[in-house]
Amino acid sequence: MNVAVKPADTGSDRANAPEVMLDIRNVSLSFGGVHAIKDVSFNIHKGEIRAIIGPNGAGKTSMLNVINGFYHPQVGEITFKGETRTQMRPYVAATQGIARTFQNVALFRGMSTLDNIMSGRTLKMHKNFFWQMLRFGPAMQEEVEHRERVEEIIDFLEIQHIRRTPVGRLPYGLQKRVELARALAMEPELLLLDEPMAGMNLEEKEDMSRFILDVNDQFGTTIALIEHDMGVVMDLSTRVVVLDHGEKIADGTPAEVSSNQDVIDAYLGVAH
Amino acid sequence: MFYREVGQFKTNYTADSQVFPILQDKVGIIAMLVIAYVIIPMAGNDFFITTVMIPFLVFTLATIGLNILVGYTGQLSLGTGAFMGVGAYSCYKLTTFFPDVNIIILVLLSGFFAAGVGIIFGLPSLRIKGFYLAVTTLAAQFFLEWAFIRIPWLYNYNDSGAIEVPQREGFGVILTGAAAQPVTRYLVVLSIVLVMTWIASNIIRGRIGRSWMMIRDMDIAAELMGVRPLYAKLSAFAVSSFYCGVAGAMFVFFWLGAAEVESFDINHSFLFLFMAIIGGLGSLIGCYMGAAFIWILPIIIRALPEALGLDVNAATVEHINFMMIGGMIIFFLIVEPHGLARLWQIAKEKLRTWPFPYS
Amino acid sequence: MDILYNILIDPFVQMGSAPDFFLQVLWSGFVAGTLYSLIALGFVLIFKASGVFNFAQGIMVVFAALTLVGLYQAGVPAWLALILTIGAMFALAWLVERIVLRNLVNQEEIILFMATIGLNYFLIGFGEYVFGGEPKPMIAAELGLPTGSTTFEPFGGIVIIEHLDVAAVVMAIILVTALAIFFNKTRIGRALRAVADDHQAALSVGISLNQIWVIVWFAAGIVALATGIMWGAKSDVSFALQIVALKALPVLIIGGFTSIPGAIIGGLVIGFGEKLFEIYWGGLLGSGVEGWFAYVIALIFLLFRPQGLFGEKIIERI
Amino acid sequence: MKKLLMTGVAFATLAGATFTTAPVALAEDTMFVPSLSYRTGPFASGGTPLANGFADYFNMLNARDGGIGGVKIVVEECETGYNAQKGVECYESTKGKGALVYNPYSTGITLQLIPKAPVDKIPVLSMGYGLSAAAIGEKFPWTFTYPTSYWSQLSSILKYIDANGGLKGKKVGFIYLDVGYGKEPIPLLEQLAKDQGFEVAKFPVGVKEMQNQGSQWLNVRKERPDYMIMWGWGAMNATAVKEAAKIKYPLDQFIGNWWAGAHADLRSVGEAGKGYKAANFSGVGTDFPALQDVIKHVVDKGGSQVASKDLVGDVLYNRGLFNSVLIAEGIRAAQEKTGKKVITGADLRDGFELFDLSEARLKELGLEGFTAPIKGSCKDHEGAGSVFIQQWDGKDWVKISDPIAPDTAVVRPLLEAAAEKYLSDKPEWKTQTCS
Repeated sequence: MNVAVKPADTGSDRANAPEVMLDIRNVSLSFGGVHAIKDVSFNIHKGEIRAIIGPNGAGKTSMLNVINGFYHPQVGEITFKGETRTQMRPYVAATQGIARTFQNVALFRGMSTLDNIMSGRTLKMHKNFFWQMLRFGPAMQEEVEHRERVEEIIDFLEIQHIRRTPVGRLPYGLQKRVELARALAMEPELLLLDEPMAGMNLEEKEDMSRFILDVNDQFGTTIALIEHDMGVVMDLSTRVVVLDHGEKIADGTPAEVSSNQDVIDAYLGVAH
Repeated sequence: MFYREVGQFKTNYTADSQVFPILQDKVGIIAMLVIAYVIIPMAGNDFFITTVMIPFLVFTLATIGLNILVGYTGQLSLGTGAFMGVGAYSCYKLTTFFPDVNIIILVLLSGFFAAGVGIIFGLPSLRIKGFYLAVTTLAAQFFLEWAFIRIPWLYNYNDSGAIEVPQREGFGVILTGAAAQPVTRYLVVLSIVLVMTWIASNIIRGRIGRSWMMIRDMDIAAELMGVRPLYAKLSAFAVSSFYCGVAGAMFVFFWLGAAEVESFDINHSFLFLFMAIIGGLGSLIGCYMGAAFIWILPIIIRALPEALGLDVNAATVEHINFMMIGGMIIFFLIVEPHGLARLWQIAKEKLRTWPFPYS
Repeated sequence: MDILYNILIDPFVQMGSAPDFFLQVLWSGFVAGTLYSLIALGFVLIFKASGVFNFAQGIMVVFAALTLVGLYQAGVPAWLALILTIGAMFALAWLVERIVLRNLVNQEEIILFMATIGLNYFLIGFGEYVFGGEPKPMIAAELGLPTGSTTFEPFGGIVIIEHLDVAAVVMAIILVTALAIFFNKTRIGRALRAVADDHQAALSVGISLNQIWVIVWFAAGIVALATGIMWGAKSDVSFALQIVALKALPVLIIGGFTSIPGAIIGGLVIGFGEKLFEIYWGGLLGSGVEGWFAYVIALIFLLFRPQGLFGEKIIERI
Repeated sequence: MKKLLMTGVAFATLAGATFTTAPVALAEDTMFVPSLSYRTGPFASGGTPLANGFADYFNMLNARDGGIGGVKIVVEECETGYNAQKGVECYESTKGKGALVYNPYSTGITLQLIPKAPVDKIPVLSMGYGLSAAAIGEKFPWTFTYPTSYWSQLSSILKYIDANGGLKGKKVGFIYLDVGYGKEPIPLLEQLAKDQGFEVAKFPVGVKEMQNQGSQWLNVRKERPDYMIMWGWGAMNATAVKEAAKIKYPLDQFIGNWWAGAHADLRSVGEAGKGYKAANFSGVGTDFPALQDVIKHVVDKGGSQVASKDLVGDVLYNRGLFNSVLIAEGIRAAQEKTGKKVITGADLRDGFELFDLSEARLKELGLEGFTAPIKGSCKDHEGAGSVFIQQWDGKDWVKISDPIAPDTAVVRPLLEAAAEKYLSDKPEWKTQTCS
C-alpha cells in the first residue's frame, strides 16, 4: 500500500493551492455482507478532470453513486462546495449542480433526442402548473428560452440531425453523446462520466475525448470520469485515483499512478 | 404526394413545437371539428348521439386520465373505475348542496375530489412499482366500491342506493336530467373533452409532462436529474384522477342519468385499460382511437346480425363480443403493442414518402 | 371511549365468551385460506417460470370446472369427464403458448400481463358460449368427494366441520407435496427452476422455453382444476367465481410472486385475517369489509415490506 | 401497410353495414316489445328462463291468434347482463323502433328508466321489482309495478311469519344482495320492526361475494335470528340455501322473496334445500291451458329458446310468461279504449291503468288459479296483488299457503311518503291527478 497522499500535497506542484470542490473522507459502503467501498478518501479540485480507474468490481460506479446520492454510505462524509453531508437524495445532488452519465446508457427511451436533452433543463424551469396547462405566455416563453440553450448544446455536440429521433433507435455511440448532451443541459458544476467511451471505436473515442476537453475548457466544468482505456485516461485527466476491491491503492498525476507498483499489480495480477 | 411537408418551414421555436405542425394535419383537424360540432348535431339521430358519441367522448376522457398515469408516467392502475366514481359521487353531493350553481362548474370541481383521493392511493407508488402497484390500485378499487355502498350520505340516503341525476340548468338551458336534449348534452361533453385534451397535451409537452415521462422511462436517472419522484408521481396521480373524476361525473350526469356502484366496478377499470392499450400507451390521439374501437366495435357486433338478416341469440352476440374483445387485445399486443396510434403514425410516415416507399 | 372499547376489547370478549364459535370462524378462515392459496399457487407457477403475471388464472379455475361439469352434463361419465378436462387444460396451455406467449417473447412484462387480461375476456366469452352462463352444480359425489359433516361439541357449543372442507385441505396438501416433488426430484422440474432463475442461462444449456411454458401452464391448469372442483363443490360453478379468484392477488403480495411457501402462508394469512375481521370487527364498519380487507392488508404490507414475506430485498443498480 | 389497409377496410365495411341498415323498417301492423334480457353473466340463471317465458307467450299469441287484436307482436331481445349501463344502452338503441313498454328485469335499470319514461312517453313495467314507491300512480304516471311491489310483498311475508309462529319479540335476519334491489325494502322492514316489535339483523351480500357467503352465514350463526328473509338473485340464492343447510339453520324458517325461489336456484341444491320457502305470485308447472298452448304452438315447433321442454313451467319461465300476459292485457285494454289496432306507448300506459285481471278473465286466458286477481287504476300502479308461499320438497316447489294479501293499510302511507321523498328534489317532475 502506498503512502496515503494528503489532499493539500497532491496539488503542491501548482502555483496556487487549488480550490477543493468535492472532498470524500473515509467513505465505506456495503450491501449486506459485501463491502463495495472500504474507507476511501480523495478529493476533486475545481476545474480539473479527475479520473477514477480500477479493475472490474473495484467499486468505481458505486463511488459515483455515492457522490450523487444514489447510494448512502454507512461511514464517512462528503463535502461538496463546502457543505458536509452523510446522506442526501439524488435530486438534492442534482440541485447542487452534480450531473452524470451512466455506464449502461440510461436515456429516456420513450422520448426523442430533443426531449431527452430538454429533460436536463427540468431544474431550471420554474413556471407553475397553471401556465404549463395553458402553454402560453410565461410558460411558452420559458420553453423557448430553454429550447435555445438546448439547441446550443445540440450544435456543440453536433447532433442536429437526430433531434427528432426517438433515442431508442439511435446507434450506441450517438446515444452516449445524447446522454452527455443531457448532462450538459443541466449546466452542472461537477460532471460525472461513467465509462463515456465504453464500446466505442477509435474515431468515436476521439470525438468524445474532444467533447470532454471542450466542455472542461469552454464551460469550466469540473469532470470526474471512470474509464478503462488507459490512453484516454492518461491524455485527458489532471489527476487519477485508483480503486481495487473497494480500496484506494493510488492517487496522483497520470505519470505517478502509471508507475505505481500496486496499480501495476492490480491490473496485471500478482501472486500474493 | 398529398401529405407532404416540403416547403413548410418553421422560423421560430414556438411554431416548431406546435401539436400539428403540418398544414395537412391542421386542415384535417378543422374538418374533424366541423364534423363534430356541426354535422353530427344536425345529422345524427338520438341513438347515435346518446349511445355512440357521448359515451365515446366520456370514455376518451377517462382513457386520457388513465393514459397519463400508465402511458406517460408508467404507473399501472386498475382503479380507474373507482376514481371515476369519486368524481360522480362528489358531483352529486355538490349539486345537492349548491343546486343553483352551473352544473358544468360542479362537474369540473368534482375532479378535485377525485384528485385528492388519487393522491392518497398514489402514495404507495413512492415505494412500489409495477404489478405490486397494480394490486394497491385494486385496493383503491374495492375499498371505494365498498364506500359507495356503505356510506349512505354519499347517495343522500336514497332507498335505492343509487345516485339519480336531478334536472340542472346552465346558461339558461337544461343540461342534465331526463329532459335535457341529447344534442345539448353532447355539445357540453364534446367541449369539455376537447378543452381537457388540449390542456393535457400542453402539460405533457411541458416540464411536468417531461418529468412524468422521465419517471416512466427510467426513474433512477430521472431522480439523478433532479426530478423529485414524490412530486412527479403524485402530480401524475392527481392529474390522472382529476381527468377520471371529471369523466366519471360526466358519465353519470350527461349520459347514464343514474348510477349505482356497478357503473364504477372493476370491469370498467379494465375497459379503460383496454382502450388505453389498444389506442396506444403514451398517445393522446390513441385515447380517441382506443375508446372508439372498444366502444363502437361491440355496438357494431350487436347490430350486425340484424343488419345482415341473421337470427342470432342476444346472448350469443354478447359471448362473441367478449371473445372478440379478448382476441383483439391479444392480436393488437402481438401485432402492434403500441396500438392504433402507432399504426396511424406509420400510415402517416408512409404517406409522407409516397410514392417512394424506400426514401 | 365506547369506540375504543368496541374496537379493542369487545371483539376479544366475544371470542372468549363463545369459544366454539371462535373455533368455527378459525376453521372457515383456514378453509378459505387454503383455496386462496391454491389459486395463488397457479399464479406463482406461471410467474416463476415465464415471468408472466397471469391474470387469467381465476378464469382458468372457472373454465376448468365448467368444462368438467359441462362434459358430465353432456352425458360423459364422471371419470372420463375428468380425464377429458385435464386434456382440455393441456390444450389450453398449448394454445396459449402457441398463440400468445410465443408471439410475445421479449415483450415488456406489462404487455404480457395485458395479454392475459385479453385471454381472461376471451375465456369468459368462450366458456359461456360453449357451456351457457347459468351456475352448474359441481359433480362432487360422482367424483367421489365426501359429503355431509361432523359436529364436534367442544366448550359446550358446536363446531361443524364439513367433510368436503377437509377434503379440500387434504387435496391442497397433496397438490403442494406433488409439486414440491416435481420441482425437486424430476428432470423437468429442475429445468423449470433453472428457467425461473435465468432465462438466458436455461436456453444456453438447451432447455426449450416453449416446452417449459406449456408444462407450467398445464400445471397451473391442473391446480386450477383442483381449485375449481373444490370451490365448485362449496358453491356452484359459475363465472361469478372469477372475482373471488382476484383475492389471490393480495395473497401474492404478502407471499411474494415467486415463492410457493409464500403463496400458501399468504393465503392462510388472508383467509384467517378476513374472516376474523369480518366477524368481529366488520359490524363496526357496516359489514361487507371482506371485499377489500385483503387488499388493504396487502397495501399496508407493501409499505413495510415491498418485496413480500419471502422475497429478497432488491438492490437497485444503475 | 397492407395489414393497415386491410384492417381499415374491414372496419369501414363493418361500420357501413351497421349504420346504413340499422333502422330496419317494421312491416305494417306489428307492435314492438323490446325484451331487456340477460342470458350472460352471474345472473343468467334467472335471466334466461325469464326471457324465454317472455318471448314464448307472445310468439304463442302470434301463432295461435295472429297476435293481439290482429296485430302481431315483435319481440326483440337486448342483452343487458343485469348491468344498468348496458340496460340504458339497450333502451336508447330500441326506443326509436316504437317500443311500447320496457321490462328491465333489474331494479338498477328500472331506476335509470323511470325518469326517461315520461320524456319518451314509453311506460316502464317493473313486474314485482324496481322502485316500490312507483306504485303510487299519481306520482309516477309512467311506471307500473304489477302485480305488487317489494314493500307489499315484504308485508305479506311478515304476515305469513306472524301467522306461523309469531313475530313479536323475535329476531328477523335479512340477507340481501347488496345492490339497489336488495336494499330497496329495508326502510319498510325497519319501520315495521318498530311498529310490530321485532328485531332486525341485516346481512348484505356483495355481488362479488355471491358465491362466497361463508362470512355472512357465520354472522347469522353469531346473531341467531329466529327467521331469515332473503332478497337474493342469481347465483346468490343457491349458495345461501347451501350455506344455511351447512350451519344447520332450520330451513323452514328461511323464506326467500319471489326472486329467490326458482327452480334454477334450488335444483343444484337438491335434497339439502328441503324445507326452504319462498314467496311467489305466478303459478308453477304447465297445468294451465295457456301453457299447453305455448308448448303446442311454440316449444314443440322449435320456436323457443328453452334448452329443454322440462324447463317450461319453471317458476321463472312462468314469471316471464306472466309478464307478457300483463303486457298483452294492457295492450288489449288500450286497443279497446282507443279503438286503434296499433297502439303507442302512451296508449299502453292508459291501458295499464284500465287493467283488470279478474278471476273470470284469467280463466278466459287459460290461466285459472295462476295468480291472484289484479286490478290497476290511475292511483294504484301495483294492483296490490297477493303472494303465496311455496316450499322446496327436495325436487320441486310445492305451494303451501293461500294467497296472502299485503298489509296495504300500513304499506300505502309509507309508499306515499317514499314517493314524496323521491320527488322532493325534482321540481320539474310531472305528476298526474286521479279523479
